[in-house]
Amino acid sequence: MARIIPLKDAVAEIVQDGMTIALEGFTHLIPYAAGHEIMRQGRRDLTLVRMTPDLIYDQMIGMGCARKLIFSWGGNPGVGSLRRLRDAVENNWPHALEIEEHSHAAMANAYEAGAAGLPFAVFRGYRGSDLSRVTTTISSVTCPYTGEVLATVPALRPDVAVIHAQKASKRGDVLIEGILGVQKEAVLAARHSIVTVEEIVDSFDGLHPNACILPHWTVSAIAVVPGGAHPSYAHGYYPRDNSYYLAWDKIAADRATFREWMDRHVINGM
Amino acid sequence: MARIIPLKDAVAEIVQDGMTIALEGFTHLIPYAAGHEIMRQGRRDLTLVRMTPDLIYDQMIGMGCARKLIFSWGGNPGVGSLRRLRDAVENNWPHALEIEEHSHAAMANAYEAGAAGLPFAVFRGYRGSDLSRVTTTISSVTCPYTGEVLATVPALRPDVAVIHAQKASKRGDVLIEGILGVQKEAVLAARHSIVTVEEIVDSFDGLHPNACILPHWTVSAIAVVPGGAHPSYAHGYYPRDNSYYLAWDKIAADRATFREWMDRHVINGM
Amino acid sequence: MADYTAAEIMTIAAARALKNDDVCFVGIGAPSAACNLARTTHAPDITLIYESGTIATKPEVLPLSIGDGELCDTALCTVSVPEMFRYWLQGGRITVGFLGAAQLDKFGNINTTVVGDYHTPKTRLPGGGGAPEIATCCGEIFLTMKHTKRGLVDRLDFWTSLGHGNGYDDRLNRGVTTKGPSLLLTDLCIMKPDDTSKAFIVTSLHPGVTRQQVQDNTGWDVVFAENLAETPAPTALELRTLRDINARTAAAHGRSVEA
Amino acid sequence: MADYTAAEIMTIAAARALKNDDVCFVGIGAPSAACNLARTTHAPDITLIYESGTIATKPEVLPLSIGDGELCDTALCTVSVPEMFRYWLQGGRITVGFLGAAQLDKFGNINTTVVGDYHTPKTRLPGGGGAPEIATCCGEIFLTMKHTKRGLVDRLDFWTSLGHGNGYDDRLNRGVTTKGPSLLLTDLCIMKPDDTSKAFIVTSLHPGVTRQQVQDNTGWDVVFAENLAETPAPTALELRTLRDINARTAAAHGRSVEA
Repeated sequence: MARIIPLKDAVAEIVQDGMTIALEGFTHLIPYAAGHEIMRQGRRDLTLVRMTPDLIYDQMIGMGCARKLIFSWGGNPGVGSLRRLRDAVENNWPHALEIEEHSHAAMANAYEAGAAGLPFAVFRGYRGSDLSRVTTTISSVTCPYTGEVLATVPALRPDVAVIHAQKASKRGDVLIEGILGVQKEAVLAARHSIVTVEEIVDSFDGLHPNACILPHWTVSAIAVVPGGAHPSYAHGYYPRDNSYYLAWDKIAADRATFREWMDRHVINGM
Repeated sequence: MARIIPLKDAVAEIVQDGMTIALEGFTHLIPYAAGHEIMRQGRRDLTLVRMTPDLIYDQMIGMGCARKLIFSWGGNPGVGSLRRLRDAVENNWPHALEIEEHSHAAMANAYEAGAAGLPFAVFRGYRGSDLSRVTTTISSVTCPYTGEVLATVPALRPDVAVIHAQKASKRGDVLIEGILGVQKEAVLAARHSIVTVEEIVDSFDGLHPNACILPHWTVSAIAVVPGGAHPSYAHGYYPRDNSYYLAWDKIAADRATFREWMDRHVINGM
Repeated sequence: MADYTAAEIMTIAAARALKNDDVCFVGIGAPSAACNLARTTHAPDITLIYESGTIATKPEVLPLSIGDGELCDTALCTVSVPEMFRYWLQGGRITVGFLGAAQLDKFGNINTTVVGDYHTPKTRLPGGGGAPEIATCCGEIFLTMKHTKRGLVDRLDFWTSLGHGNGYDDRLNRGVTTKGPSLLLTDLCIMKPDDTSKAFIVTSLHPGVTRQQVQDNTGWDVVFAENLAETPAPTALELRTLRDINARTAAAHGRSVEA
Repeated sequence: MADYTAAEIMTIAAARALKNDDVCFVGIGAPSAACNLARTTHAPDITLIYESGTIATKPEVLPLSIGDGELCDTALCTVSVPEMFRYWLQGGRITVGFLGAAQLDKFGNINTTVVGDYHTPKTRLPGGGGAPEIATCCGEIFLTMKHTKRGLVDRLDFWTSLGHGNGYDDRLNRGVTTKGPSLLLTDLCIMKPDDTSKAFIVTSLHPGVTRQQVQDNTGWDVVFAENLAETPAPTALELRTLRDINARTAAAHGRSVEA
């Protein structure tokens, strides 16, 4: 049953060192506030899972929260690469980072299989790609009817899924609108979930019958954090802060500048 | 590209004898008018595919349109069994009917795999059920990671999918709202599709961003047939005609009564 | 019988077994009546899910089919049928699956497919629908059916969906880790599986029902629990609520409703 | 160069290759500019699909990322990312996949993963994202990239996504039946695969560009088509439309846009 509690308590109760956690949101509704709280609480040794590691994972990797990253594209969209991610992979700074690299199709199908309670996902993938040579979890199955060999990846079943959504009802049902990404699948595939929302509303009566809603009994904790997706955007609330993304490239380019900025804006910022 | 043409022409152009056709709609939006037109045009030797064969398939089977039925539950919901279906299976009237029987989960996954361009579907199914003994297309694959043996069924790829929907835009995009069943998957899995709609509207601007819409380039033909789902219902237009369903049991119970009713109300009715 | 029917006490006994935080996969007929009775009496927060994709639905009228309009109108949301079977059923989110049955054996295996041989059946039944996967993916299974010799048989002609299989650890040995049938409610009595053999034993007789009456209407040799109880008669609230639901339903569907 | 930039003619040449009834999977950067230029000039009915699930979107401003808000606001509908990859990409509904590349070889294989060894890379690139499956599931692939020796290399350090593999029938022999790379547009020229070897040959030089200039900026021995053409210069309409798009985009994103 979804309890509506402060973000600080939700993260403290649910996110522990060494866990596999997924902060999802495909450019839209990226749970920055929750990610910052995880960093403030100094979580370590995490396996971070995310299709498109964005600034939030660049920050968490740079702050030494992550032992491993499972991803399919790691960049600063429209700007360049993720400086802290590159520093970790190329120079093992702040420490070595194990990576498990997939394609978007593989991770989308892996979340879907996780939500569907299956142990693996099947898709027509990786044909002619070296990814299947370097990523050891990629395997295959043969179609019993046509003999076609299709790629498989293990289902993604994170310990914790963290997403941001527009609204929650008083009872704790969660509404996600616009670009949905893999947020529903991540929550359903995970053992626990934290959802930060822009606001609480009385109920979802009168909403479109096929809107994307997570019932309260599929969510562990909800925290009301208006602006919780900034600098990414929340459809119907605020636009993407492109200047933050543009400015990040310089901030993250230098280790000292990065560390100093994070201390001022994130660790002691709140 | 979806052409908006009369139902008669759409059926005449697209539905041929011997084809595998799926008329889907899960109690909601069942394409009765299109089914009746197929009967009026005297199509034969069809393989009918439908999760829940309803009165429409009872009528088509009784009129001798079908050679084979692929289904997962065949009954008159809340009333009883399908008399014509039973007569065909138990007494080969009007002629023998081959059946391929599955569970709902199997067919839902088979349509999904068809829409996803895969040759088979994988799901945790048929455990301890005799269906896997009598339905020869049921097989299995082993998870490369856990060793779990999971059921497979061939993907459903009908020659034609026929559905009813609330609206089409002038350009031929199709909106389905309410209980969605497997209608989107059936259309995407099929080579051709006929969509009957309640009305044409200028555009779908202002609709919920995550409403279920089939773009015009995924639909072969659209026909405007208000009431085209009667006696099933169309969310937002008209309720289910329960009395038709209740009356059907007696009509279909006797071969002569059935044939006479069909001639009067369907074959010569229009 | 007192001032209530056998069908009414079956539905009421079934409703009593449901809890406020259950997430229930609801079949048509008696299961639907029981779940909605529970929702409008002691379990207002119970989540009812119908196969058609309607989640947390609150129908005022019992649906004639799992896809009735009111189910969607009153639902929290309605998802596609593939998603319903992949994320909600197979994803292990359903605590109780409520199934009816045409034929049932003492281990809770169900036949809704054929009477006689599959390929040349004496009677062709509607088929399993969602049952084969409901029976194995839900946390546990409640069964409701009219208590007749024709229904409760010693040997099924066809296993549409799995109960406890051949008993003892057969279900587990087939790799199915969910609980399976844990409760059978008929219009004569309540049965539960024996802890060891997993065969149904009668744990409670409805008021006025005798052991002989149960045995006369059962196709297998009935075992009665040592501490055989009597099912508490329906309370005025339970009866009135059930009859309101049935009255609204009969009016809406233009005929009387059997449960 | 006349009164347009190399990047502009690349984008314009790319836009010209798109048809009115194409269903296009659009990558970020030059692909996005080309597709929206086509949509606002000769192909008003073209369907643009971005990986984030936005179908038939009509952005006024070029998105900084595949999930920008305007893509959803102007789309016919927005589906989940799993559905985008399963039904729309893998379902074979995309006629043209538009990819950029960090490194490309003469067979259209792409590397956007690493420079140097995978496990101890000199430069770690963003990764393939949707490319491995876009490259094999779309009807055909158009490529756009800046024409540099660093980009067009003889041997890739890593095959992120498949073009024509090792040439000739290698793609088909790997079971991939879609056409693969059929067009490479750079800021110097247009290339197409040779019918037999499937290696890129230069079919058209942009105005003012010499053969030597192309060879000097290409990491493999360039082959020029016998009937080597000259890319028609941008028309006033093409140039004005592209510059309007870029101006609106620069204003919206608060900086100048490179294509």
